[in-house]
Amino acid sequence: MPRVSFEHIVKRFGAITVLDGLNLAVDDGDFLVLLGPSGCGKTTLLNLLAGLSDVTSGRIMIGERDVTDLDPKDRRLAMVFQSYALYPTKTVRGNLRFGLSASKLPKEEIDKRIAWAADMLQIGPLMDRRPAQLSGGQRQRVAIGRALVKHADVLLFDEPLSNLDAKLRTEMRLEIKKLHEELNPTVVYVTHDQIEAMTMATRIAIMNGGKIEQFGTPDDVYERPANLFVAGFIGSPSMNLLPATVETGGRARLADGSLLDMSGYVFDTTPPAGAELVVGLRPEHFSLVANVDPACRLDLEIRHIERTGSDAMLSLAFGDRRVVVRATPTETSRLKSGDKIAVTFPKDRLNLFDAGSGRRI
Amino acid sequence: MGIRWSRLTPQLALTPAVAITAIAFIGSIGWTILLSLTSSRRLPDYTIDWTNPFRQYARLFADIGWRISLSNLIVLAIGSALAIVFGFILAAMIERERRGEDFFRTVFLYPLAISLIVTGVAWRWIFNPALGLESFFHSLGMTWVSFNWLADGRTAMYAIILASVWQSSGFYMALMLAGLKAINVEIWSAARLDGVPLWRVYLEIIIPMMKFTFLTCAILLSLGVIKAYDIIVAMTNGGPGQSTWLPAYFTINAMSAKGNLAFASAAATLMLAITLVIFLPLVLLTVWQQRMRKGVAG
Amino acid sequence: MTDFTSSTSAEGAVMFPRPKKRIKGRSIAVLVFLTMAALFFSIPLYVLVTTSFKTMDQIRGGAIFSLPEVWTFEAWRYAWDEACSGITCEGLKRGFVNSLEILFPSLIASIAISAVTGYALALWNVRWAGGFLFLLFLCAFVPFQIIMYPLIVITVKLGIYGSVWAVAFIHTVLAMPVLTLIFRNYYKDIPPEIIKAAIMDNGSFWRIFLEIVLPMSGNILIVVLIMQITSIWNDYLIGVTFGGLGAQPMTVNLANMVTVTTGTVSYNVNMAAALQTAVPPLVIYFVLGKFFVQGIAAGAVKG
Amino acid sequence: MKPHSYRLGLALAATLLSGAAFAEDLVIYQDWSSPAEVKALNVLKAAAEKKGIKWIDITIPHDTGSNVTLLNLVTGGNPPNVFSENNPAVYMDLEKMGLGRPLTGLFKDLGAMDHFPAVVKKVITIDGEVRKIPLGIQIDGMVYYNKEVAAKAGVDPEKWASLDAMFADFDKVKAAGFIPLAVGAQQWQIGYLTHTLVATLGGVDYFTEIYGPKPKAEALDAPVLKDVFTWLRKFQQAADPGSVNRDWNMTTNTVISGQALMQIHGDWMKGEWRAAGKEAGKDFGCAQIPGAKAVVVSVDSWGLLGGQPAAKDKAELDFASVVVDPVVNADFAAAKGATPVRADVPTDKLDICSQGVLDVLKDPARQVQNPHSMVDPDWQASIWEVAFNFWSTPSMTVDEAIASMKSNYATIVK
Repeated sequence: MPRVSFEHIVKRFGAITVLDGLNLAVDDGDFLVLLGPSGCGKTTLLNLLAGLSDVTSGRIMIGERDVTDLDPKDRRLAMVFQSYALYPTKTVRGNLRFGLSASKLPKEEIDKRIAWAADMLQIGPLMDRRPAQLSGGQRQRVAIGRALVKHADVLLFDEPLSNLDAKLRTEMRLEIKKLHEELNPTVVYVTHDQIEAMTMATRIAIMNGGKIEQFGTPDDVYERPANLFVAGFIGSPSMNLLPATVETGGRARLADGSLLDMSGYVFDTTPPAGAELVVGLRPEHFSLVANVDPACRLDLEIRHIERTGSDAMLSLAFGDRRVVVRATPTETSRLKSGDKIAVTFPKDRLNLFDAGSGRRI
Repeated sequence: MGIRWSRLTPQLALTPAVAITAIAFIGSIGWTILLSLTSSRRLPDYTIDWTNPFRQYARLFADIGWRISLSNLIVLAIGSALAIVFGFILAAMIERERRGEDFFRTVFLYPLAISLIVTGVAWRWIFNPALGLESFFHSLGMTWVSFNWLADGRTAMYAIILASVWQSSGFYMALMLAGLKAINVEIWSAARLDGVPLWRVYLEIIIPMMKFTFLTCAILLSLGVIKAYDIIVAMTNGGPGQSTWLPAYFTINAMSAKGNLAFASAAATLMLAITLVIFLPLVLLTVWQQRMRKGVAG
Repeated sequence: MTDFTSSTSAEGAVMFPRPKKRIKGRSIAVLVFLTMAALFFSIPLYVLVTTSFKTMDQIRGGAIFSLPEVWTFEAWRYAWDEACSGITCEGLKRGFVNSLEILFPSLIASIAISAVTGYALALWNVRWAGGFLFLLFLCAFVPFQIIMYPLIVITVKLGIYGSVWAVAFIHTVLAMPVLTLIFRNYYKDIPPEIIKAAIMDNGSFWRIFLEIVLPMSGNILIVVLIMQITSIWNDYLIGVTFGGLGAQPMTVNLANMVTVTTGTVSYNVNMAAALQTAVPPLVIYFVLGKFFVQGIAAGAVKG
Repeated sequence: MKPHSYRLGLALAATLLSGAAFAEDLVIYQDWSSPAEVKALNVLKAAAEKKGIKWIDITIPHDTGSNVTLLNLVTGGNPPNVFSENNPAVYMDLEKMGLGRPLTGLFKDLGAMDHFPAVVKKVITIDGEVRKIPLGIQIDGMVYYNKEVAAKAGVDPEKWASLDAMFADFDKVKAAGFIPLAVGAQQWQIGYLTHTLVATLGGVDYFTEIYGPKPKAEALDAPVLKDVFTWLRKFQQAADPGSVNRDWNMTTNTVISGQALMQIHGDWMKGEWRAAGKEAGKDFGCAQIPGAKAVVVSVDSWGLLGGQPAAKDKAELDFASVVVDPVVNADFAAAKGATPVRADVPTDKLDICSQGVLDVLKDPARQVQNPHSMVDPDWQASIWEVAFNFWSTPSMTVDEAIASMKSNYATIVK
């Protein structure tokens, strides 16, 4: 039974169509991340769900309820905003209480919920402070607390971590994940940060230009990108995408003339000989040591090496393109720019896309 | 050691401002206070009768016109405060409704560009019982309507308030609009999701958030009220009776009609005292607020 | 398993169509209220305009809101050219010229002094800046009446009393504290690094002001310009007190014309005269008003 | 006619000889602006121009909050040469500054002094010197009524022997559909009505006790003051609804146009009547306030600035002599609605109302001066304030009004 579904959503702002016939549904308890570059329509979609703006056509369902025409307050959802949007003139307690005060709950129940949220988010000592007196992380917790106390069916997050520094962001990520596991609400979470998406989501919808490019679990999205956009978008450093031409015998020839063995790849539709492909090779799947029966072996010149401590990124010349390979620092300690090395790629890690449509084949 | 011009030039550049402050403001205030202790009539006479230096003030406190002026000042202040309320309501509506924002803003703001003398002419004409609004309503058969406010000491002040509200609401609207637009849109979204009735959002969230804007408006308003003179001249010239006298009018009247410089100076000195009594707290509050803000931001 | 289809809907077939966006009841209420308020604000202008084009015969008929039966410019011409203020019957045009002669020196002097002072206080290290600012702040609140008489004597001693220069001088004096505060508030948001860099590049106090700071002041200059033009043009009290014999601004002319009536009041002439006095600031406002609001919104005017 | 044209020729010749370049500018500061007043000013202007005087006009209409300027203009080194000013204290101030210009000699030489009525001499003389140029004589409280209205209502204002009789007729006027009494309720008009009532009910001596240079405290306890306020209240109740804030000449117009029967105000109303093309005695009638014990005589007077260079001083004196020239003065007075300041003007220039004024002037025991030319302006302003407050506040009692006069007396006069 889908808990949140968007059906044929069209959203126009004047002449500009932001969303054009979008369909999407997630189950109860899912943690859906809407991921995409800025301007892809993900925040618009979230606002439509929240009821902060109205759809041009289409239908939004939460459970069995058609909420398309409902007021935001009647949709039984709660939201955490990018800027937190805490009420600056109210204390933390006041912020938590304000949203409930309109709900006609008995006072004891309100107090109980506030205490519960304060406890859960460890903001008890801050209850009488005003938002201006809180640090960024504390404000973030209060903002989440304000959403939690409402016991909403669906929790919405709009890039909630983008205003935090890297360390806090990691911490909060874990905490939100933990909260989701404990309380198991349905979550719709908008971000442009793929790490957040990969770490927290149970489902990711990757959006681009108002369309959903792929919808699936983090692993699906990472391992089996549905098209070139997703392949290029997910993963850092991003997947190497190299043009190739299909030859007979389950092989293809790459631009530098080396052969690619596609026997380890499960095709949806096998391409005919002569078809143009794009081969996707993730940097971390390469190996510098000789691999038994690899899909391909490339002999390339090192342009430069970037060591990040835990990893080393080798940037290799591939014609006028680059191929990025991830290796360990030990493997690369003796290498320097200008050296020629051989890298191999395993058969079962290939990603193949139709060069024309960009779709996975 | 040579002269450090880099140090000196800014100080030199400040000379005109310092001179103006020292002579035209501080010196002149002292001068007027000194005059208020004398018995100068049309021309200044700087001898002070030390047996009773405050006689002008004593006279002022006994003067009916001065008492009327003071109570009118309060009435005008309270009445004109409607301009802030009205300005806020208009700004809030424009801000919510966006449609026609440019049009409404322009219409509400244009009276600001018009001099109070013209404002007075226009409103006196509208309040004219024989040819103005009253006769319009009477011609519609609503003969019970009375707009002859300027003719009655009890209502003349309200006519002046109406005209000054008309004149200044737009300005407060512009300030409020700026304040409202500075509010994070996500606050509004949060409040919408919280399902709190709009009036409560304004009352509990938005207005408290804009207290600095309100404070600014209050300061500007009280300044305008204390200085109100032109509109009185243009609308009632103080009448009927002394019913629309204000301290500024009183002071100038004491100088011109009564030919009593010392008395006028005493009235002006008390105007300054009133200003200080009203403003020092407001100013300190503002400074304190700013400190608070900076402290938080820093 | 969740169901997901990412596809555009079949061409033209919109699923779950929604009715054309209707205006909500609250929206209507708000618009109605705003429109009524707009009417309230427009009435005086409407009445001024229509009355100024009516004949006195129609005005005596009493329908204040009716349009002129015959549109006549006679009242406008008369108010501009012939209306009497005492024995001189030159209309408002003399006051108009005076107002212009007052306006320009007042504008230049008040803005120049205040901008330089604000700049010096905001961006240069002046030890007593804090105290002086507080003093200016207090001065901004001083009622004019308490310094009026001494200022009369000062302008007399300067030998300018009764000329446009006296009026301009007083406008400059009275505007200086507020304008200085406004400029200072605006300039203090200029990063001090810019000034430091400019000093390193051998910029002097004046060159930095003219070449760096002034070009950055567009916003605030427009706000101040509008404020000053309207307040100088609309001033009555300073003009009547310091204008003496020949330098009385248009507002004073107008007040004389309308408060001292001639036989039967020529309301059309009064209204035309009032409008003529109001036209210059209104034009300025309609042309530049948008920048004024923007400037306020941009925080140009704080505190 | 002969002397007149002779003089005119002389003036013309002088102008031609001296050339326009030698025309002396005189800055003239005055406060008249109604059509009749302007017409009267133009009489003077034309006559002055014939003497080679260029009239530079500065009109500061009264009651616009700008009275402050005369002494400022003087101290500002930018003073007018001729100024309208009735208050003797201002002349004393000018004298102290060395800017007084006595005219005793001039008027003696012109032979004008002998023809000035006593009241005029009294007004223009300050500290034993003539310091003012008299322009016209007016009586502050006259009844001007519309004869047509009076006929229609069946009343005859000239038959009223007392204020009571006058008020008794008001019902008749109302019944005929007219407003009996037109009033312009502005502070100065009510102030004028008040001192008119003081003269009417109190007579010369009492008037001087209130409005003299040294007001007497006991005068405020006199029962007649109560009568004054009681009558003031009756006038207020009889006033029409449009009276508030109405200018005097607009008020006159309501009588001229036949809406109201009459107005009690200064003689200068006549200027408005004449400007409307009406004739005294035919279209309108003039009468003294019924039962007046004394009448208040206003002598409009202007001053000259002393300490001027010889040429300027001569022009000033020329101007003064123009003003008191019998013919010019008669023309001026006719236009303004005043009565000439000289008793020797040609009688054909006088209308019936002016003749009445001259009759009154023959009896010095029944005349008092306009307070402006006697009293401390501070005290006068305070009386105006009380009177106008009383007028505008129907709930204010006579005793309250007198009490506030007493308290003003205590602070102002001491």
